[in-house]
Amino acid sequence: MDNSTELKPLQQELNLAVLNGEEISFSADDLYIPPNALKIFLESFEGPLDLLLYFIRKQNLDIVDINVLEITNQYVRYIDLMEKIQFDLAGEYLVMAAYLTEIKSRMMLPKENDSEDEEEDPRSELIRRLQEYERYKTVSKSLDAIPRAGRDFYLASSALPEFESTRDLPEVDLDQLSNVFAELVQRQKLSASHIIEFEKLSTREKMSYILDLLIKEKNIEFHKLCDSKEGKIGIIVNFLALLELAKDSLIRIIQSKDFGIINLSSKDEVH
Amino acid sequence: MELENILESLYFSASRPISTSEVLKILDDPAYNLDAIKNAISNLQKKYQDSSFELVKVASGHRFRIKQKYSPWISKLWSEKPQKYSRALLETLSLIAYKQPITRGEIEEVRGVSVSSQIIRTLLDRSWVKVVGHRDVPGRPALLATTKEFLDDLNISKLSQLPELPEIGSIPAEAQMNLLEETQDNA
Amino acid sequence: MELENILESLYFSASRPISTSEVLKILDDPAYNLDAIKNAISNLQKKYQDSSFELVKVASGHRFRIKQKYSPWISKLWSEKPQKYSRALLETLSLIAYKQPITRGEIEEVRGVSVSSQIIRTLLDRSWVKVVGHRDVPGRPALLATTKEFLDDLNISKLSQLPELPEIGSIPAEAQMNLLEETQDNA
Repeated sequence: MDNSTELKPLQQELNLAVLNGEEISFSADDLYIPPNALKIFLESFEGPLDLLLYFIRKQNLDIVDINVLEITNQYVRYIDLMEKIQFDLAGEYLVMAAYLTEIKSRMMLPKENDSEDEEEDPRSELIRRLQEYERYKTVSKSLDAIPRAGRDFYLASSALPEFESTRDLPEVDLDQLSNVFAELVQRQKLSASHIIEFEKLSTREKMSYILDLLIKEKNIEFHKLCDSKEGKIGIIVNFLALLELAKDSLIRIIQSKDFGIINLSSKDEVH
Repeated sequence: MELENILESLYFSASRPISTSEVLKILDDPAYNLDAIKNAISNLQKKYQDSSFELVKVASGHRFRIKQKYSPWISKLWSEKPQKYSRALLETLSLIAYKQPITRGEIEEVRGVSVSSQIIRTLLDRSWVKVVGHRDVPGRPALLATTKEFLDDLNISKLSQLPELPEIGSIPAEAQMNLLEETQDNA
Repeated sequence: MELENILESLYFSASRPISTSEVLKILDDPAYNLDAIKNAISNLQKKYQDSSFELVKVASGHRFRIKQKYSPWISKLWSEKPQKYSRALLETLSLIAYKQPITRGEIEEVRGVSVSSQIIRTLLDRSWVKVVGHRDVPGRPALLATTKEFLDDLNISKLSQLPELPEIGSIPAEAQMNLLEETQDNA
């Protein structure tokens, strides 16, 4: 973990972010933050409750002692600033602003002197929510710190011997596969031009075939790839696959003289 | 001796934890009862004390894992860096873990922001979370709970081994500031 | 002793054979030369003589393998595998089939969530997918492609016989899998 941008919690001045190599800071009294830094500032919060918690904790206050008037003013000022620089603010921030303003106005109303109907502190719901959120926010950090398989430790397994499977493995059928793929594409909102066509797929198949062949034989001559049964189309598909592979720098193509033999070799040293 | 080897071969070949009841079913031999298996497990634990791996008990059974001190070398084998999860995902996961079963709406209520489908999908996909039913309210929202795989991945055997949820009011202010610090480092 | 443990941890975690040259690269320490590694390998071979697994040399390096005599139990273990593949596996497989050769990172990009090693391993174990090379970018990620066995199992003779991408919206509702429900089935 990189702690180079360490913050001292009780320090007056807070280094919020490093922007273009320049440290952006602001103090509790001076609310001016350069617009770009403000964006970064807000993006580092998980929503309005998180931002409010920050305001409270920055002033080293207990949640139950919050001064709603001050917090509301501070919060609303941020929201206004964000709107001014046309930062696309999540709706939740605006809802919270309205909620805070409501609490503020309820607190400013004169209290009815009716002891029978003791009205609840208008802040209590907000305080309850802040406390509740803080618990999970804190525990999520502990959860992340627990050593995790694949990140902090690894599992041990070894290769299997030959064995007879007594039961069939799960099956997959063609329609299922293409439907899953279609849904994936739909989810990604890929444009129509990404629709897989016949030619493209055969090219992809050839690409795999050539790469696989190059694992076994270090060098192949191009004409040996072509099957006379596949005809001219076959040669073209092979050639397209070759170009695709070269474009991705997955293979090396060498042709020592014009119209000479085209040699393909693997660029892969691991295998 | 032979029982230990059979157990060992099962644990190494499964690539998932195996429970003692599953072992009993596979052995299918009255000569091997639960006590014999438990005994063999404890022998295996002793046997490999000084090696790079250890037999551990997790939620869905036993498995071999490589001791954490060897992770630096192993991580070099993998070209991809392990997934680092966002604060939003971790907060969502915490709510599911500690308040399960819970609906997405209920998570949003506590967090004060909407939970993206992406986060739920990642958790379902990782098999850390599953749908265990639907709340009987309009829209019948799915009730989410954590899975055994989640506990397995954290190398614990039950939910109660998770860190304790802090009591209200017991969180020091510094802890809050540290959280913010973290986020900035990761940004 | 320590070198043996490091080697051991590498072989047990890799789920593929590892060559001595790869080991040297990972160790990256002049104290460990080729002779030291060869010596450690031969010690490991002796050390586990009487256990259920053995360190074997194959074409691309060394790996631990379960001894043949334990196959009856392992086949029983594997016969209890879940009946259905997860949504995550099917998506991964469909991406490998339609967009091969493709790296794990590229699959993750389209899916928007990470692909577990477990899924890749299942596909490799099933011989539906193989590594056909490495992309020439940092980390040299493996390029995955489908195999002949995959085509055989789907009863087609070439990839171009895979269904063309169905028009969006033309997928019958019952074929569209609701992610939430689906995951529940597989859990």
